[in-house]
Amino acid sequence: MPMQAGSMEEQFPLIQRLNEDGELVGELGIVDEQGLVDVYRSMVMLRRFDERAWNLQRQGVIGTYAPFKGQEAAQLGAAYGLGARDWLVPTYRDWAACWARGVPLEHGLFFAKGHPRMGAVPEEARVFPAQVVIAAQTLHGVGLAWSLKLRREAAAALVTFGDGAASQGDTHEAMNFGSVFGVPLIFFCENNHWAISVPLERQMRSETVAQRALAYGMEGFRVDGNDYVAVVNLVHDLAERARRGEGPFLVEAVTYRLGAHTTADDPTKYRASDEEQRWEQRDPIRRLERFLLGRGLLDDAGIAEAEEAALQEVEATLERFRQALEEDPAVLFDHVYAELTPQLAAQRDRFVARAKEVEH
Amino acid sequence: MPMQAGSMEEQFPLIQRLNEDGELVGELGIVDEQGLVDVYRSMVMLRRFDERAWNLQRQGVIGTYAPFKGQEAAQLGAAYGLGARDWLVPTYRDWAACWARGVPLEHGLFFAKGHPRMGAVPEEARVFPAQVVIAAQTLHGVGLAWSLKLRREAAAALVTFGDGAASQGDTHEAMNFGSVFGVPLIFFCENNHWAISVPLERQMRSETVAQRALAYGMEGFRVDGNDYVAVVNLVHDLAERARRGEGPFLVEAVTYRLGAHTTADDPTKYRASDEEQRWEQRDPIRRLERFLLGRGLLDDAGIAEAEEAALQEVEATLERFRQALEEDPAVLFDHVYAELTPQLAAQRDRFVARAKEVEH
Amino acid sequence: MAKLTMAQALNQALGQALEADERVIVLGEDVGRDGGVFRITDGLIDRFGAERVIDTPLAESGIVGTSVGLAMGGMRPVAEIQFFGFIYETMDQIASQAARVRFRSMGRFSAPLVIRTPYGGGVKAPEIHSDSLEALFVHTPGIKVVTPSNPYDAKGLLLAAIDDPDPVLFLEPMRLYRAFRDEVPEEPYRVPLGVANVVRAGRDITLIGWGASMPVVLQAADELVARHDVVPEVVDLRTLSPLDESTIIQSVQRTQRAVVVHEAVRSAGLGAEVAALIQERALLYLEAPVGRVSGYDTPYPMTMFEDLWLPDATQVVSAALAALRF
Amino acid sequence: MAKLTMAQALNQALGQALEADERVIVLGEDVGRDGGVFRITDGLIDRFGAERVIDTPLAESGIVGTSVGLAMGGMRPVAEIQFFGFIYETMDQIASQAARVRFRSMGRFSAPLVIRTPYGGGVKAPEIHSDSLEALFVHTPGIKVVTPSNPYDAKGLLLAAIDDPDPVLFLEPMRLYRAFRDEVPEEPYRVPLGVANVVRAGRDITLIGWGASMPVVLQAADELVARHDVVPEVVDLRTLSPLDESTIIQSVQRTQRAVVVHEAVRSAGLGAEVAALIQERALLYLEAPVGRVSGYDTPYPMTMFEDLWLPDATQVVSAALAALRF
Ligand SMILES: Cc1ncc(C[n+]2csc(CCOP(=O)(O)OP(=O)(O)O)c2C)c(N)n1
Ligand SMILES: Cc1ncc(C[n+]2csc(CCOP(=O)(O)OP(=O)(O)O)c2C)c(N)n1
Ligand SMILES: [Mg+2]
Ligand SMILES: [Mg+2]
Repeated sequence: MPMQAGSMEEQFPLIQRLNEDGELVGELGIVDEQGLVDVYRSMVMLRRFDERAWNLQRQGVIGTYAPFKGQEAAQLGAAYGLGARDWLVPTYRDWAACWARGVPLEHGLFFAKGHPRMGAVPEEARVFPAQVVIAAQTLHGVGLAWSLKLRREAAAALVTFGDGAASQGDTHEAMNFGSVFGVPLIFFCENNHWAISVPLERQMRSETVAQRALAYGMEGFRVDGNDYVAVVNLVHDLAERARRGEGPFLVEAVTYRLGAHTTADDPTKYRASDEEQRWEQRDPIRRLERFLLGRGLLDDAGIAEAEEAALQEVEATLERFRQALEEDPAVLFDHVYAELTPQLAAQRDRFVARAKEVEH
Repeated sequence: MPMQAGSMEEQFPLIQRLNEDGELVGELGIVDEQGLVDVYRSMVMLRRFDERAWNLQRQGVIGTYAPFKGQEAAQLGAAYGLGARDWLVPTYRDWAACWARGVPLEHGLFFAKGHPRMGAVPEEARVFPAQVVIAAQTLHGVGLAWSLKLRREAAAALVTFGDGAASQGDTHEAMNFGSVFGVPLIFFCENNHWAISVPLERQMRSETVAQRALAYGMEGFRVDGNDYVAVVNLVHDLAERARRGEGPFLVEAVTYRLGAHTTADDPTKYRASDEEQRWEQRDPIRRLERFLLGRGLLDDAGIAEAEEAALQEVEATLERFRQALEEDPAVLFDHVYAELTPQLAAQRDRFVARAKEVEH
Repeated sequence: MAKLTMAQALNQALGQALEADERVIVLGEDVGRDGGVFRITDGLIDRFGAERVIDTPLAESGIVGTSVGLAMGGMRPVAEIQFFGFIYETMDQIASQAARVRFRSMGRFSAPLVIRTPYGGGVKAPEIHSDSLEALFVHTPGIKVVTPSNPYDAKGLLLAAIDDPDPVLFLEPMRLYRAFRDEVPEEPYRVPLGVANVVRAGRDITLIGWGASMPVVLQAADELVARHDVVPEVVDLRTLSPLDESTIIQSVQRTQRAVVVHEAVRSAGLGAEVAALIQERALLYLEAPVGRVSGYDTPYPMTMFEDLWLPDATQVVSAALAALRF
Repeated sequence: MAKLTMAQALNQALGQALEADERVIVLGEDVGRDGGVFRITDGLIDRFGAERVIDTPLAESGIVGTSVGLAMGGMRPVAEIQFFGFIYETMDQIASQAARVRFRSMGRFSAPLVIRTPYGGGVKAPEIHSDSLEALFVHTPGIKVVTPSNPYDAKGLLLAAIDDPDPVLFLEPMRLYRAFRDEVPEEPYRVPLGVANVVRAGRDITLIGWGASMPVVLQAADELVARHDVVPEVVDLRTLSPLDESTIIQSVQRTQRAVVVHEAVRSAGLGAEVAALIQERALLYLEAPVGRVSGYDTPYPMTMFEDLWLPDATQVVSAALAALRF
């Protein structure tokens, strides 16, 4: 008898440690209570940044911006679950995860601004530049993890992608290559239930993303993506196992895109507000806040202080962003190849001359 | 707990009705004994054709040819399991299946010859032209089946592809689209264990192809591809269910490429002869022969007669092939677009003039 | 007659095609409830239902590959690729499949599908969203390539493309979707494929453009007339494959000079083909080299600097004057 | 010095690259035990093991996409695409990924990978196995395109490509793999990228070709000398992107005539770029239009008729004579 659809949610139960009411329903594992306060403060800062970026687009300071609101726990859990020498291969909505791995937040603004520095990840950050072609990075993640294995580095990688990205051929090829070559990689799907206007259930007939793992003889996991404690512990375990050669793994972090797809999008056209409200209840920040309040690790003063610190940090980010705006446009020619070709050298000269003309 | 690898062969047990010794281990189902004699005779003819095509390449009469030796039961089972109004979307090794659906066998030679008529499937045959880009046709199968559904035709389609093709992104996208739109299609994988020199276990880490169905909330089946009775009954049932709107389905027909990948290939470089010998024992023709002999439906005279008829049919095919060789080369320009563009009209004239020159 | 933007004209054309022919369906990412990220399919799902206006999973090869099967199965799919830069994901299904079905089957099958996609720069879109890749498809026999530069042509060319028995790649300059309005007749009409448009008759030089570049070319033409006393002939190619060679050649034989303008990268762009053609068929008429005003040989730039990177009217004017003073 | 076929020269180059640099790995379909369908990787798996000479699953985007990640991770992957016609499957990973990594990251990352692939016609291969698609990649900034026409160049260019800090598409004319032998030094050497080869100095006309077309061009050159008293200069481009423009222009400035020869489809082929360049930079020297001898604007034909379809020396001679008599 063939396997019947319908049992997958049981086969891949949702892993949870902190429930919607902020009650601990599992162990804290690798996190300690004080660490959770820091994570809470980071989340608050990231949320404020995200809102601010939205407004900057509205003011015309930056171009299209894709908010990560609602996905902070998934992204920070993924980032902090990794070890110091592990790598992150992000998608375009992962500024929280990138930040946690050492990429300054202004890169999110560079990206939206179309600033040449958008992908100029700091040397010390083990993070790939974000790119927008849906799912292409899943293969880069496999290749990177494979290079770690070939070079006998005791490190793993984690590649993020969306629920929509799971439909792309590249994702399939990545999972197949990854499992055939046994690379130290975590496929981390941020299932936020929407690919622009297309809901999960019209993206795939399967109940879960996690069950895709079965196609590749890979282990798959479904985790509450709004539960930082569950995500960070799961990623931590899997990264360790990946480093031991047991990878790859597929993780489906079940979360929700609380905002619009991007600043160019209007979700009221295609989704019901009661769905949004239901997910507002599951907001990852609120959940952590409740837990911390309940444990006496946070109080009103602490919340206010977190907000205050967040605003300062966001201001500092904006300041760094503004200072980076003085950029020489000729840089467009300098990184096409390692060396300027004769054609590009000549074109660069023409471009510079013209840029000067336009200035005047 | 995530699903552990290792249980898939149990979850997708090999469906068999006629075992390796030609003993009936299930019901005959939709086939009757006399029909099986006809199928046996067809298989013999197809085997002789396949051998003959190989020799024609060796003699320089045709170019690269991909033999289907060993896959006759899978292909005829797939073809005869379909109803009269159903469609076949084949890959490049499916001349047996195509023939059973009304495409004259010389098309296999046209294909190997690079004859413009290779894909000129007869009007009445509901068969797509073979194409060589691995897995591209899986999407055409989905589209075709979708068109049947949209036009409310009570018909289904079956698309064939290899075990290697299962690794392509297109196959994933096809299975996902197919299941999301509920199209009346059978994904029919001829798992012949090799993709040129790459064995199944290096193509994928999963134990079976059938389990890929789990990724799409689709029903999957593993059938003995060298057992005509099992294949034809399974396809018959699934085609009926597909026409009722229960599709799509994934069928893995477990078979073996008894010959080389193509006439350009030398399998002794990469595979062990004892593996080949093991599979020779499972030859689909031999198996059917044993069954028929055991039932008294065939005797030595019947075998000799089948061989005789086969040779005649193959000769007739060759004769039709030879007669088709007089083809006007200018036809290359006539089916680029429905109408000749001005450029192509001018180029056609130049081409014709040159072809005349070369002739002299 | 109503004054419509190109976006509205395209939307109207799609609605009329869906209405006129049951075989027509529209499919792609977000084309349904959302009406497409540029709202070109807005409202169609309400009028024609989710069976004919279809949100697909996120997979371009899937979209075009199933469209090939749909077309071979007798439908007339109009597929949307959300941005031209993502066409790479489905190059095989376009170039080796859709474009070869007729050839491969000696006419037994064909794949009459339309692939619509927004392209071109100037709207500050993210990476890979603004590329002009038309040359790749002009180099691909078996598919036609069409691009309108105004609302009137947009509607007429799209309806002609949907009628066409062969696959058509239909490139929509996204910068022009809402840039201006034209008088657009309400009733369906066709602008024939394969025919360039002499937008302005002239005598001194031929300016050749298409799609997103046309406003730049026209602005340059205005300047040439107003400030330099040069009267250019302006040709909008409209169909890029097959090229309307005779219109190009006849014009240049009269004007004896030409400048071709495109946003795409310079090397091996369509401008090269136009220049090669002209020197091939009208060398003795040429008083100056055919000029090319184009993008540079870099990836489409990060948008902070796209305005500097894109061809503008000043460059076209300079190129024209250079040709005149050669 | 040993006389090697191009296949042997390439095999030697790969072996030497694997030997010299631990970061080099070879991957693709059937490149391991089978040694590749053209045996270019023959024996490498025995010498370097299955960890460095890797049979991949059947998925071109997978091959190139993982190679991008491998290269970004510090390796030097040499990927094989079994036939150039299948490159479409991985266009995104080439054009939008490999070719943009450096640009996207402002030099923080790069993707120094080599994609080797057999191409060109004349060996009676099935559909989609013989296409010449170089123009698509010359139109793609960020990747270099290289094609040898003889065993000596094949080895030297391949080693240079593997050294190169940028992605290189390395096109191997399959008709020439075993067509003839050259003296090929045993020790590793490099033929620099970006430099065309003036194969024969001449005076009357410049014949420009590359890769698979070179034997045709050379045969035509012989005929021109022997039968028509015409002494052509012959240029083998070798690197198609970036083009060695100055070699082309300097030659044509002397000879004042040119014919460019390629197997690819004519419209928007690389021949157009070469012709456009020449008229742009050397119009006043030109005594005749730059001629193009190329494939026709049809899909690569079914092989029964490929010999009629492919450019041959007779056509090149005619084009040269037409230019001389213009
Ligand atoms: C290949 C490709 N196709 C289409 C797009 C346009 N696009 C950008 S985001 C998006 C939806 C992605 O959904 P998902 O993968 O779920 O990620 P999310 O945006 O929800 O984080 C689409 C269709 C793209 N960037 N790349
Ligand atoms: C896209 C693509 N890549 C590579 C090839 C070359 N090729 C032809 S057949 C083949 C192996 C196919 O294996 P499988 O799918 O198992 O089918 P089989 O040949 O065993 O019937 C390969 C790699 C191709 N035709 N198309
Ligand atoms: Mg999503
Ligand atoms: Mg196989």
